[in-house]
Amino acid sequence: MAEKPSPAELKEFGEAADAWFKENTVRDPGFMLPLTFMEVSTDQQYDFLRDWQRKVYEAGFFGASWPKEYGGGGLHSEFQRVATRAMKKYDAPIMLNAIGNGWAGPLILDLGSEEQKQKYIKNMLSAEDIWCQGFSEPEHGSDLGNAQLKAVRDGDEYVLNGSKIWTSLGDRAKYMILLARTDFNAPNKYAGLSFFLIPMKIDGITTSRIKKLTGEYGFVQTFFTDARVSADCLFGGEGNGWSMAVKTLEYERGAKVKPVGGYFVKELDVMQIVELAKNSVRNGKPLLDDPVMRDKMTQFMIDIQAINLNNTRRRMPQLMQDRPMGLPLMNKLARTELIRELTEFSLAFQGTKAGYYVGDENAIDDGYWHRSYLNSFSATIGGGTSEIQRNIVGEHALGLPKTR
Amino acid sequence: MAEKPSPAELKEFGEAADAWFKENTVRDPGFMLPLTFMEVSTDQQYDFLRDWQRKVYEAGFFGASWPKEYGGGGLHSEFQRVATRAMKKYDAPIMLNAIGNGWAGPLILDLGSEEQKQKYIKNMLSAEDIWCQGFSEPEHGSDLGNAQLKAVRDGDEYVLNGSKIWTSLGDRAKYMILLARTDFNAPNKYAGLSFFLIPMKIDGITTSRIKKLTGEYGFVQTFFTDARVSADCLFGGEGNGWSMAVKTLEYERGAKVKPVGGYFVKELDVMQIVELAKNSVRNGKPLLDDPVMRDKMTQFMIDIQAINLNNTRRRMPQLMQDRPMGLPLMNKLARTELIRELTEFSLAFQGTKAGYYVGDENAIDDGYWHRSYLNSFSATIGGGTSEIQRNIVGEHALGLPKTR
Amino acid sequence: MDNLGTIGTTEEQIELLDVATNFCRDKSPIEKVRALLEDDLGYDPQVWKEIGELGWLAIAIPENYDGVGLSMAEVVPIAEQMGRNLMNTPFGSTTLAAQALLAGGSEEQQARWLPKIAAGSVATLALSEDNGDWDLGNIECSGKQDGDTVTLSGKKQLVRWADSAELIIASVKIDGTIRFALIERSALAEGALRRESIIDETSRSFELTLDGVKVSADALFDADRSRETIERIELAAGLIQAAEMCGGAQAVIDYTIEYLKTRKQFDKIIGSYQALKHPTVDNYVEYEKARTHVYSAAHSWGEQGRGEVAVRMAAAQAHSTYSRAADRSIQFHGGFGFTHDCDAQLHRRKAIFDGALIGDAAYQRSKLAGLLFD
Amino acid sequence: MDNLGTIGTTEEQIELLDVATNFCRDKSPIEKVRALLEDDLGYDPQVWKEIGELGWLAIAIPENYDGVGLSMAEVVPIAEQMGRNLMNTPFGSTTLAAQALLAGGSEEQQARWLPKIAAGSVATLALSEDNGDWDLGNIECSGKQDGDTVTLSGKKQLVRWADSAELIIASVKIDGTIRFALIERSALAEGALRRESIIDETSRSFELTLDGVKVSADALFDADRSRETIERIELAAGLIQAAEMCGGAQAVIDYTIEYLKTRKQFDKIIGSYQALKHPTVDNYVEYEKARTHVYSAAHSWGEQGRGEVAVRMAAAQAHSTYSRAADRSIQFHGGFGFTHDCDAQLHRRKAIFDGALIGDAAYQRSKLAGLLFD
Repeated sequence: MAEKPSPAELKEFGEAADAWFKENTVRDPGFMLPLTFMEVSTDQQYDFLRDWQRKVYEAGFFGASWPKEYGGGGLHSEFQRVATRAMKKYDAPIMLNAIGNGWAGPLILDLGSEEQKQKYIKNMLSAEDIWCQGFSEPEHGSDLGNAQLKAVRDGDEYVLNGSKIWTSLGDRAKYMILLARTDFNAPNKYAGLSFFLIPMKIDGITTSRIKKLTGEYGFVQTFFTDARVSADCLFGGEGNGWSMAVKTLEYERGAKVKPVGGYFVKELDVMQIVELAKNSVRNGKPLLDDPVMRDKMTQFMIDIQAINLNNTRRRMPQLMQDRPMGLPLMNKLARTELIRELTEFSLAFQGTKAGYYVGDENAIDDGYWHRSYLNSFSATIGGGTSEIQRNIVGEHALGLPKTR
Repeated sequence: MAEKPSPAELKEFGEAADAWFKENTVRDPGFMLPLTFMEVSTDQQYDFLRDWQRKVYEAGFFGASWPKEYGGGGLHSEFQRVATRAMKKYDAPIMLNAIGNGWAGPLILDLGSEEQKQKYIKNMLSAEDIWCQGFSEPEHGSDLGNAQLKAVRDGDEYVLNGSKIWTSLGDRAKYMILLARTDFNAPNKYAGLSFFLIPMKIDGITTSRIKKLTGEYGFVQTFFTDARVSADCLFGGEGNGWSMAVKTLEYERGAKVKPVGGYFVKELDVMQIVELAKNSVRNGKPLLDDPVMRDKMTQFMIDIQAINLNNTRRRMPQLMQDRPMGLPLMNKLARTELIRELTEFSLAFQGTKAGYYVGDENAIDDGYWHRSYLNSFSATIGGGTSEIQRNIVGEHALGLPKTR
Repeated sequence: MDNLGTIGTTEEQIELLDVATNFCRDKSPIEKVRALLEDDLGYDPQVWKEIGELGWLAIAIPENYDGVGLSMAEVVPIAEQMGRNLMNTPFGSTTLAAQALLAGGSEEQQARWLPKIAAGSVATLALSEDNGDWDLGNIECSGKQDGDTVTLSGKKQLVRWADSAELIIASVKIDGTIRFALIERSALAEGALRRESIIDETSRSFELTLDGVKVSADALFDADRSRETIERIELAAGLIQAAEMCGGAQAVIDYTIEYLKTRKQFDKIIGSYQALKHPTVDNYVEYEKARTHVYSAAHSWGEQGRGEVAVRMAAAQAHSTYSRAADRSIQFHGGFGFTHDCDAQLHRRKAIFDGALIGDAAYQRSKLAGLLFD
Repeated sequence: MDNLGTIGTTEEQIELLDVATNFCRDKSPIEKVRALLEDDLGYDPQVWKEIGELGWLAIAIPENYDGVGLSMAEVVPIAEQMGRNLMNTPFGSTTLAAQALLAGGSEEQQARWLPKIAAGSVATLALSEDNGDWDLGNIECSGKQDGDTVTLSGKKQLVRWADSAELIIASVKIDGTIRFALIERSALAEGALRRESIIDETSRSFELTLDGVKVSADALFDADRSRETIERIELAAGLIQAAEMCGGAQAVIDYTIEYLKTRKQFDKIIGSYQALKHPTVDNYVEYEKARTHVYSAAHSWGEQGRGEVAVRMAAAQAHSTYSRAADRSIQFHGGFGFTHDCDAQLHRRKAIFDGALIGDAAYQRSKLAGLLFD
C-alpha cells in the first residue's frame, strides 16, 4: 500500500499531468467523438479512442494507482485523482475500455489468481485487450438474475449455448465477462448462476450488430452455439455468479479496489447548451432573452449544479448521516434522467431547424443535440431502467417494501 | 316516457328558466358559499343551500324530468338540461342534496318499491330529507369492497355495529345509504356485503365532526353501536350490496335513470383566476404580463377548455368509437387533478400576501384560493383517490392487467 | 372568454373518418412504412393515385374548381388517420398549397392550379429559411421585378416533397414586402433541389436554391393578400399537423399498451406495474384532450378569432402529448425501445419534425397568450 | 460559470448540526408543536431561553459585541433542524435583525443592540406592505424628519413575532430614499400591532401601523447603507428559510415513508405500490438536491457573486421540493391526509408561508436567470 503522498509530491505530479494533457489532448479530431463508451460506432472512433487510452496509460495518468506488478503505476490513489482532474480540466476524450478497467479489472484484482492478474490487467490498461459484458438477455433485460444462457461442464471445458444482448463493443472485444446458468435445478434463480471470463474470438460465438434508434450502431447481440471455453474461465466458482455480478457493480461505486481513474462517460457540459441558447434567435432576439426559456434553463442549471455538487457531498460523511446510501443509489437515476430532459429541451431552441438531423449541413451542431437526446435513453434504460432505479432507491435507501 | 319536445316548447321553457334564475339567483349572500356539497361547514351555509334547492325545485327547474307521480316534473330530459344550462349561466349556487338526488334517488327510481319511491323521492328533491353516504371506513378508505361494518339480522331488524367515515352532511342528514357486511363467511369479500337505506336519527348512531386540513368542518365519522333498523331498510337483498354500490356510481355517470339536473359541485370558473392574475402586481407590472406566468396560465386554459369540451364530446358517439369508456372513466381524474394544480398555482400570483389565510383582512379574496387549494384534495382523495382512478382507467379503458 | 370554441362534427366529416380509418390502416401497414423509410420518393405512387381518386385532395376546394366544396374541418379526420398509421405523403403539403391559393391567389391563378390539385397533382410550400424562425414574415429570400419577369434569389429549407411537386409556392421579399410566387418545378435548374437529412425518416424535404429562378409577374400573389395568405397557411398547417400528431399519439400509446400487455419481466406482465401503467394512463388522458381540441379546432375553422385560438390549442396539446407519449414509449420498451426496430422512435422523430414545421407547444402557447389575455 | 459555488463544511457547523439535531428533536415533539398552534405566543419561552443560553442567537455576531464570531454558515444547521421539527420561534427574525444591523447599523447602533440580541432579546423586521411585492424596495411607508425626530406613517404586514420583539427594524421612505428605522416595541402605541391570520399555524405575524410612531434621527441607518442592508437581508432570509424548508422537506418525506410502511390497503402495505413509492423517491431525490444546495449556499456565504447564486438556488430548490413533498404527503395519506390531524398539512402550509416571506421558487429563478445568463 503506497503511503499518503506529501502535498509537494501531489502538486508536482498534478503540474506534470496538467502539462501533459494540455499538450496532448485532442478535442476535435474532425469527426464526432462519442460521449460514452456505448456510443462508439465507427472504426475511426474506435481506433482513435483505443490509441488515446494507450497514450494516457503510457504517460502514467491512467491506472496510476493500480499495482505496479501488474502494469499499474503503484501510486497512492490521490495521484490518480489529481491526474483525472487534469483530464477533466482539458475535457479530454473518454477512456474506451470501460468493462475491462471499470468492471473486470477490479474483480480480478480483488479475487483473481496471480496468473489471471498477470494475464489480464496490463493489457486492459493499455487497451490492447478490449472487454465487453454479457449479462443481459433478450427475454429479460431488467431481470439479470433470470439469465438463461446455458453453460454445461464437459470434461475440462464448458459448452455455452444461448444469447446475450446490449453488448457494447461486443464485435471488437477480445474478452467478455459472462453471466451464465450452470445449474437449472438450483433452489432459486440466483443460485444457478456462474461467472466466466471468456475469450470472444472462438468458434461458436458470433455477433450481430444492433441498429440504434439514432440510426447508428454500437451494441451487438452475441450468439453462443456449442461454444467451448476452458474450465479455467470459470471465476469465483460454480453457483457464485450472482455475487460476482453484484460485486462488479460495487466496484463501479469505488468499493474495495482503488479506482483506475479517468472516465468512460463524459459529463454533459452545461455551458454548451447555454451557448446554444444564446446563439439561437427567435423573432430577432436571442432565445435566452425569452423569459420562459430562461426560467426552464435556470431550473436545469439548479439541477445540474446539485448533481455535480452531490458528487462532492458523497465524500462528506458529516452530511450523509441520515441515509448514507441515498446519494450513491440515486446518482444514476438523477443524472441520466436530467441528461435526457436537458437534451430534449435543447431541441426547443432550434425552431424550424429542429427538423434536421445528423448529416445535413443545415443541422445545428451537425445534429449533436438530436443524437444526444436519442442516445440518452441508453443510460435511462441500460444498467437498470430508471423504473428499476426508483425501486432500488425506494427499497434500499428509504426502506419501503418491495414491489411484487 | 315523455315524448321528445318541440323546439318551440324547449325555447319557451328555456326563456322561463332564464328569467327565473336571472331574478332569483343570489351569488353573494354575504358569506362564502361552498363550491361543493362536501364543503358545507356552517349552519348559515347549510340553511341557505337547503332553501335554495327547495326554491329551485318548487320553481320546476330541478328534478323536472323525474316522474310526476313521485314529485318530479315528468318532463322530457331535454327540459331539465335547458334549465340546468340557465342555472350555470347565472352561476347559481349548488344543489345541496347530492347523495340523495345523485345516488340514492336514481337507485330507488330504478330498483325501489312503489312504497319506497313514494316515501323518499319527493322529500329529497325538496331538500326536506337530506341524505348522506356510508361507504368508506377508517381502516380501508380506498378498499370499499372490504367494508367491515357489521349488520346482523335479529328478527325483523338488523343490528348495526362499526363505523363509517368521510360522511358529508352526516351530522345533518335524515337518511344514509349504507354498505354493510351481513355475511362474514362469504366466498369473497364482495359477496358478504348488503346495501341499506337507513334513518340517521336513531339510538346507537352518533357522529363526530372531523376537522379538515382547512381548519373547517364538513365531514363526520359515524359510529354504530347496536343500532337497530327495520329489515325493510335492506335494499336489493342480502349479498347484493356491492352491485348496488356500483350501480350508484353508474347513475352518477347518467346511466339508465334520467339525471335529476343541476350540479352538486361548481365548475371552477377560469375567468376568476385570470382576473386574479390580471389584478396581481409584481415589480409594478400586472403579473399576467410576466411571460412565465402567461405560459403556465395558457397551459391551464388549454387544459380547462379540453375538460369542458370533453363533457360535450362524451355525448358524441361518433368521436368515442375507439375507447368508449375512456372519457367517462378519466373525467374525475383529469378534472380534480387540474383543479388542485390550478388552485395551487393561484398562490404564485399573490406575492407576500400568499402568507395570509381565511379571516384576515389583508388576505386576497379573503383566502378563497388557499381554501380552494386545500379543499381540492377532498376530490383527488375522496370517491377513489387519483391513484385508484389511474388503475381504473388503465384496467377498464386501456385493458392493462390488474395491479396486484 | 368569447374566443373559446365549441365542438361538433359534420356528417361528411364522420363519413370521411370511417373511410380514412380503414383506408390508412389497410394501405399503410408498418412493414410498408418501414420499407418506405429507405425509399427515395418516400411514398407509394399507387396509394397517392388512390388518394386522388378518393377526392381527398379536392375536399376543401370549391366546386367551381372541380373541388368538393367542403372545408378544412373535413380534412382533419384524414390527416388524423394518416398520422395514426404513419402514412406520410404529399397530402399535407398539397392541401396547404391549395389553401394558400384560396387565400392569396387571383382568379386566374386559382383557375389554373386548383383543378390540377383537385385531380391529384402534388404541390408544396417553400417558407422556412436558415434563421430557423417560425415567424413566416422573417425571411431573406427576395425577388427582383424587371418588367414582366421576377428573378428570385436565396435559399429555402424544409420544402416538403418538392421532388414530386408540380407547383412550389415560395415566399420572397420584393421591394421589402412579402410576396408569394408560384414556381413550376419543371422550371427549376438542375441541382436547385437538394434532398435534406431530416429527423423524421417517414417524410422527405429539400433545400431549394432560388438563385436565378425566374417567374413571370402574373405568377405572384397580390401584395395586399400576403398577410391573409400567411395567416391562412399558419392556421391550416397548424390544424393539419395537430391532427396528424393526434393520430400519431393514439398510435404510439396503443403500441405501448400492446407491449405492456404482453411483455414479461420478473415473471409478471409489465403492464401490471404502476410505474408503467400510470404514466401510460396520464399520456392517454392527454391524448383524449388533444383529440377533443383537434375536433374543436376543425369545428371552429373559419370562425373569426375562435378559429386561431382553437387551432393553436390543438397544436400545442397535440405536440406536447405526441412528444411525451413517444418519449415514454421508447423508455417503456426497455432495451428494445433503444433499437431502430422499435416503432416508438419513428413517432418520437415525427413529433420533433412536426413541431419544427409549425412551431412547438411552447411557441403555440406564446401565441395563444396574446389571443387570450391581451 | 465562475459564479457557481462549491460545497464544504466547518467543524463548528457540524458540531452545531449534531447539537441542534438532538435539541430540536427533544424540545419540539409533535404534541408540543400541536399544542402551540393554539397558543397566543406561539412558542415556548423556556425553550427560547435555552436557545439563548446555547448561544445560537450570538453565532453570527462578532465577538466584540458578545457574539461567537462565526458566520451565517453556522446558522444553517440550526435553522434546518428547527424546520425539520417544526420548531417555530423568533430565531429566524432575530438572526435576520442582527444581520440587518451588521450590514446597515452604525457602531453605536450595533453596540447598543447586538449584545442584547446575543443575550436572547427578540428582534424582527418590518418590510412587507400591501402591494405584496417581494421587491423590498417597493414600499410606501414613509418617515418625515423634523429636526431630531422622525415621524413614521403607513402599514407594515407580516411582521413576525412582533409581540415578543424588543426591537423592530422597519423600512420606510424618507425624502424618496429607503431608510431603515430602529423601533423599540415599548414605544408603540396601544393597538399598533394586530395579530394576523396566516396560513402557517406554527408561526405568528402582525400588522404594524406606523402612523404616529416617532423615532429619533439617530435611530436610522445611514442612507448610503440602505442598498447593502437590503441585499444582506434578502440573502440572509433566503438562506435561513431555505434551510428551514429543507429540514421541513426531510421531515414530511420521512413522515410519508412511515405511513407508507405501515398502512395497509387491499391487504398490502401501500408502500409497495409504485404509484406511491416512485413519486416518494422522486421527492426524496429532490430533497437531497435541496440539501446539497443549502450547504453549498452556507459554504459560499459571503463570496461575492457566488453567494447570491448559491442562496437563490437553495431557496428555489428548497421551496419547490418542500411544496411538492408536502402536497404529495397529503395525497398519499388518503382520507387521513385531508384531516387537520395529519401533519402533512402543517408542512404544506409552512411551505406556502416561507415562500411568501422570501419569494417562491419561480421568483428565485427569475432573479437567478439574470445572475447566470446576463
